[in-house]
Amino acid sequence: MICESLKTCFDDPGKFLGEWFVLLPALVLLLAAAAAVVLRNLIHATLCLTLSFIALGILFIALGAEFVGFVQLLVYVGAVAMLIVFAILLTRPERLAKSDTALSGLGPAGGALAGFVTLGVLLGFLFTSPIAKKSLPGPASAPVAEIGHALMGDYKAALIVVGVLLTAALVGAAVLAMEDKNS
Amino acid sequence: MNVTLDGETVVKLQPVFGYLHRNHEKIAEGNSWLAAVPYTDRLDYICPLTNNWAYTLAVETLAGLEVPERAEYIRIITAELTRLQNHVAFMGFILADMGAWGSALMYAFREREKILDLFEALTGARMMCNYMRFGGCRCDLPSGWLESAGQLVEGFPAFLDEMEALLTGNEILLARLQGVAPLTPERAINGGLSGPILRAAGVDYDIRKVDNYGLYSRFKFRVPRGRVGDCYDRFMIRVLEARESVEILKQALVGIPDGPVVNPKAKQRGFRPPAGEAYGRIEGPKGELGFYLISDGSDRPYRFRVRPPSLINLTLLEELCLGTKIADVMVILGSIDIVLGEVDR
Amino acid sequence: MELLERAPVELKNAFLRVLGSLGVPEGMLAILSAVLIIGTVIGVFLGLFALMSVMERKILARVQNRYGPNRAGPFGLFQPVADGIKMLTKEDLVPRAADKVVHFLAPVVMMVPALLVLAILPYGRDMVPVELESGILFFFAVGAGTEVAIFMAGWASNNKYSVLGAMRAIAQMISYEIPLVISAVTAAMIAGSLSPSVIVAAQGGFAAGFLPHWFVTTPWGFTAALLFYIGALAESNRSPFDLPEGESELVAGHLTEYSGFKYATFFMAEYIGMFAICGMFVTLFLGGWQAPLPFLTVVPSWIWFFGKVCFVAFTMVWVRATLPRLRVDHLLAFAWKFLLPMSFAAFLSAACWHYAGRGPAAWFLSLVVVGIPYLVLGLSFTSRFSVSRRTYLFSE
Amino acid sequence: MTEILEAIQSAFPSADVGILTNPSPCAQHSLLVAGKDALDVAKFLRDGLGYDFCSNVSGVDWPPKKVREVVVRKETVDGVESEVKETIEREVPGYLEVVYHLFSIAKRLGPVILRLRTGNRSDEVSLPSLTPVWKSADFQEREIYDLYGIHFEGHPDLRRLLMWEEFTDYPMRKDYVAPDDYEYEPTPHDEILAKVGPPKEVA
Amino acid sequence: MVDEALKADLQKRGIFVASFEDLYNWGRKSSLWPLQFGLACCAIEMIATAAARFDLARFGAEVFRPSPRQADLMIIAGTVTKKMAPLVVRLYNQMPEPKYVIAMGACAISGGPFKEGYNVLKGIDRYIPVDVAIPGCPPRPEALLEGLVKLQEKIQAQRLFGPNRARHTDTCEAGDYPVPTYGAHDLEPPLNPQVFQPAPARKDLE
Amino acid sequence: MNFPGIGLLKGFVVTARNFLGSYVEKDRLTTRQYPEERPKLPENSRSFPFLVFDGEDPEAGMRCVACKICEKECPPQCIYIIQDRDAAGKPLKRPRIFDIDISVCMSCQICVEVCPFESIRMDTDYELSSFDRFGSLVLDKSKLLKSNAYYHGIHPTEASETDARIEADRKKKEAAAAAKAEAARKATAEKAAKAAHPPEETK
Repeated sequence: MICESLKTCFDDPGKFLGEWFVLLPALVLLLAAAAAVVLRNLIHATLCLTLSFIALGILFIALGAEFVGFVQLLVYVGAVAMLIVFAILLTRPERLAKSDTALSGLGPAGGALAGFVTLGVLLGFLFTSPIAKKSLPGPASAPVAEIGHALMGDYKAALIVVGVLLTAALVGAAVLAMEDKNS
Repeated sequence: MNVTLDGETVVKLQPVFGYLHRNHEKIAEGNSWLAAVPYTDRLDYICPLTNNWAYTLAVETLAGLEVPERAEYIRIITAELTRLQNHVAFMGFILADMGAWGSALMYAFREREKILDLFEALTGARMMCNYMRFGGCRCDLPSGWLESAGQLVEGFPAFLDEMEALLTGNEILLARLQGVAPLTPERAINGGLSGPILRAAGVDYDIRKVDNYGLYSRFKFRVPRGRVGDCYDRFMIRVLEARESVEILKQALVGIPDGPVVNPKAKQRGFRPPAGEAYGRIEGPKGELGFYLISDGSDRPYRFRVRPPSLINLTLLEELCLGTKIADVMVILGSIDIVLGEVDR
Repeated sequence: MELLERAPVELKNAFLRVLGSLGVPEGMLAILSAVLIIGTVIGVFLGLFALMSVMERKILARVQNRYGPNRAGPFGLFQPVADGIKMLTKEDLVPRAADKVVHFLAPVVMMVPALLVLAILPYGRDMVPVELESGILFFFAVGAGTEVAIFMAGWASNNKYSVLGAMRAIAQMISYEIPLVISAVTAAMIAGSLSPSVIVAAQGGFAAGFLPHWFVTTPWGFTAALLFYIGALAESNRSPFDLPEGESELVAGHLTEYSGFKYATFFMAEYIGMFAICGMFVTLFLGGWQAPLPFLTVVPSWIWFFGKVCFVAFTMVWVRATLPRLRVDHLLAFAWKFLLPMSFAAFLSAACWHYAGRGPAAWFLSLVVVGIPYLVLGLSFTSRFSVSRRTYLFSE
Repeated sequence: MTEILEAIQSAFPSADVGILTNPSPCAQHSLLVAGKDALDVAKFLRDGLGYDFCSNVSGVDWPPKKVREVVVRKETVDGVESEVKETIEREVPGYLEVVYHLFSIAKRLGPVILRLRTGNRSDEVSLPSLTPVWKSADFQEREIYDLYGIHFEGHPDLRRLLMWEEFTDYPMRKDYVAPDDYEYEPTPHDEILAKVGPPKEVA
Repeated sequence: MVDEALKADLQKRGIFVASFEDLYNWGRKSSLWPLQFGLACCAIEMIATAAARFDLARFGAEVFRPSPRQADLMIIAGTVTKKMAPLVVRLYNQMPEPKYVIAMGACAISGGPFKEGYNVLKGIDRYIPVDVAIPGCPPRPEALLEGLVKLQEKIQAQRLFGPNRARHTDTCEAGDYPVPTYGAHDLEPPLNPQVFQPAPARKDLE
Repeated sequence: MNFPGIGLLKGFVVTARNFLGSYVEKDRLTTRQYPEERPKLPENSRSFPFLVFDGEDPEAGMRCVACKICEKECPPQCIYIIQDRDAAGKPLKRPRIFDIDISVCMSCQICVEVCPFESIRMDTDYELSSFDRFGSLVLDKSKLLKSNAYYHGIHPTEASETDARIEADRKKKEAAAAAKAEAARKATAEKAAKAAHPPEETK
């Protein structure tokens, strides 16, 4: 098998790379996600989470969803992960050393149980959902322009609603922050 | 400096001194009166000549010595040149504290070099001049010195204009200096602040005008003072003072009389002032620089005390810094304009 | 000239043809071609970095009336070589309290995005290493990785200055990324594509026979270019936005604990990142590889591109030589209260320009649309910080 | 100076204040105030007389010294009154002194010199702190505490200023002996030669 | 290693041979980044040296690094007090090898004019090895440049192997110098005998 | 109220002017390329002390008489003098050892001022850095002694003044000696005369 893959590697590197380009990020994604759950060190866990975000973005790209992949990277790696980091750092690192949370009494067993329950629920929905019954479409890239037209055309109502919602949230956040300053 | 922070805001600040405590006072008490002069150079090592003057003034007060007129003029010229270079260096340093990549500092040092050239031509050393003596100055001006000093003074306003174009209108600088650490006149007086900081707080007090030491009463100059007392005022007061110093220099370079430069009655080696004590002070570039001397009639000072403006100007540092951002601390410290050699002595 | 224009590509093709005639399989050739392109691009940028590191010091020196490095080699041009030799052979210290793995990984992570973003820049006519439809997006998405690296560096050093520096860096980069992206979007919007080569193509041609159609010549483009420039300064942590490295307050920020080769890597990544963002700036607003005057089109396009990049880099050094550092709260306020609204104004202005027909009327309209917000925001922003002229009392 | 003394005495009839004359030509005489009255006098000087600026605070050490005095005594020997000159050696006890130089900013007056004296030179001498009156005395009093070992009562933050906390000596006192880390001298002075004997190899 | 004679011979014929050692030394000497750290009077002269008139940058040595981790050269400019000495030694320890020390000015070399002070360290060479000592109080900027050139010559002459090889290639020597602590009367210990090796006093006194 | 941004632009203009000016204006490129271009030091410039000798032979022409005034007056005490003695142990008027530790010297010039024999003067050589603090920074007599011609080379005005003063002193001394000799001669002559004519007087 190794011989075979080596052969493909030599004959058609594009195909060979293409396969690994999908498999590798997926593997990294899983491992990093697992590490993010298992690691005791909060910052390490966050870094692993970031890694899994990156891997997910690459996976999207490999699957042809370029736009989604980049947005995933930009938003999750660039903003969400950094916000998590900020939140951790602002809550005083000395307290992080002994992370005595309410759940820690339950031990790893509780965590594992919660994880498996979530996984089960997700899988259940996945298999019962009608989408899963459809056959997978072939890899097709969605051009950016099309996405744009779709957003501005078919889904413009949804876009506006989301926009208004986000604005309201932003204003709310600003108001909250201001009150905090005054008090 | 120990700073306690909440996020980026200062909640407690305790300056720690002594890292440059060189036992100036103790050494001076073990040496002759004359030997203390070169040590005063090293107090505030940016402006040695004013330190010389303060010490010799205190000794002259103690011993009741007269100073010839020409020597007084030379003292005023060198002191004002010192003030110029100190204020110019201050502008550069405060910019460096603000993180500008050195251009202002380099321009300041470019001009400072010219002043140092004058000092070297006069006294033989760039920084540690060791120039003034009891009852006068060590040596007379070399030939051509007045002309080159005149040239420098002529060109100086143009340089100040350039610095102001670079700095005083700059929005970033304004935003970083204005409104930072304002000070009321009452607090400033009670805190013992002196010099440009005191005047920036709006107090009209310049020892050159109050004590009329030297021959300052002969010169026409103005004393600028601020209204708000924040870092920007402290900055601007120095710019304006530098311009006034240029005015004084112009008058002094024209009016300098001929004559001896040292009182022939003053004995330098083995100088023994009568027993007693005296406090002499001048308006140094950084504030009130005073020397408190006690003589027991012997050839060495019994007590030699420096009133260091830099140390006492720091008294209110904590008060000024509370509630500001950590980046402001450096700027506030810069705006007070301290020299560690004088803080710790 | 034509030959020179195509020289890089033709050289590569010729080399590959030779290899192909030697019986190297097709797939392998494709990989080799990619490797060649990557090697060239990285090589060129490393060379630029080396040149820049000495030119920056020389320019700063000249601004400060001195010579700058001039002893190592002719005109001091070998200075970066000396620096490189020294850095490579320097002892690599890792603080005892540091998180060793993360400490090691940070410079690597820093280097990756800096190199990746080079892939989508159009270096000349038909010279884009990777033709991506959403190239601009790729640029910003990958660029976000530097934040992770800076955070890793700051945190792993386990030094209070480093952590503080890293936090500042992240806050700053997140805040400035938004106006940066929005001002970049204006160009994409007018060109109608997120692909860098299309954007460059849209800036081709000359108005009235000599005025290039670069976006920077329009009111909205000028505003957006300025905003992008400021954002780029902040993203590459350059003065006056070098707070993370604020020497007078924070030692060297997140780099405090790095020595030797790791520090060199960081340094290199920062400079290459800076070049990349300069390249983006050139692509978006300065017409990429387009020549500035019609008769100059004979000069190869890639020379124009790199010339413009070097010019932008020079202005960055100039800025560094002039301005003091901002304070952290001013910095954030500036991003959110001035840059962000201004970038929206530029956005709106671009739309006006487009719908008003891109003529003189459109020019005027878009000028008004950016001018008024500028004045209003500028004045309110400056008065907010009580910036005012003062008068001083004098007593005789 | 005498007006100030009179003003003080009229404000605080019980206060122990006197004038110490200065023989130097400058004639900057000073007010010698007892420690117990110092705070009141200082407040009066600031609020009543306008001396709002405390410029300089110095410590002075006066170690005990032997004074030779010529005392003239009248003696009546055998009904004949005669003056007998006698030299007696008297030991003057040492004391530490703190000197405050005060100025008035508004009235442009000064200096008024205020002296406080301790009773002896032991390690636990104390004086009232004038920092509550003049904030500017803060660092200077700390410095005097550091270098002379005078404890200032009522000082808000009395710690060593210039030397490190672990340091135990008071180096500005006249009898302080510096640690014997004398500079290695490539060519010793005669006196050092005499002290250390013939030159030896320094390890 | 190229034979010196051969090298000279080749150079005469227009062929320049640079051994690895020379290149390494050249790199080190042309890129001496000083630590941004000044103590007293001499620090002002150090800034003046970096400023326009004298321009330290010409030697590639203007990159004043605020962090000891990136610095190669420690210019001890000014009086080292006993209170400061432990911090100086710690900073020195934090610098990565190869590292050099210039003692600028009388105070740094020997305590200078302040050597009689109770809080003044009588020369920084009591705790850390000094490569070049520049006398003067303060030395002129030219003197500092001259000291720097001297240091460059010293680096250029260093050998990587053999008996007289450069100090930092000698792994036997401990990298960490003991940091003195504050004692009740003085620093403890008052000097590091491994570093401080004064020449014997003059013999011709008697 | 200014148009926002003008202040920044002014700053950019200043730096740009300096950048461009550095290529054309002399005053905007003030660097002296030190090892090649040496500064022209002003005449008063000083670095470290040296000893002046007259004539050719340093030992013979040495002006120093080992009076040790400079050693005593030197503020940092960096001068070490041991007087020479002849075989019988009688002090000679010249130093056997005259060392100056320039690693301590603060270039204050006080030794020059106090020297009554015009023998110690300030040098202008500043390129004295060394790898070895103990070896080359302690200047002994052989390194310190420099000829009067050298002195004239570095401080022409001061040196000629000194020479004139020495000359005047010498003349005065000679005149005094001559006068003394004359007086002595007269005295002896008188004595002789007295001796010659004792009878007249006794008469």
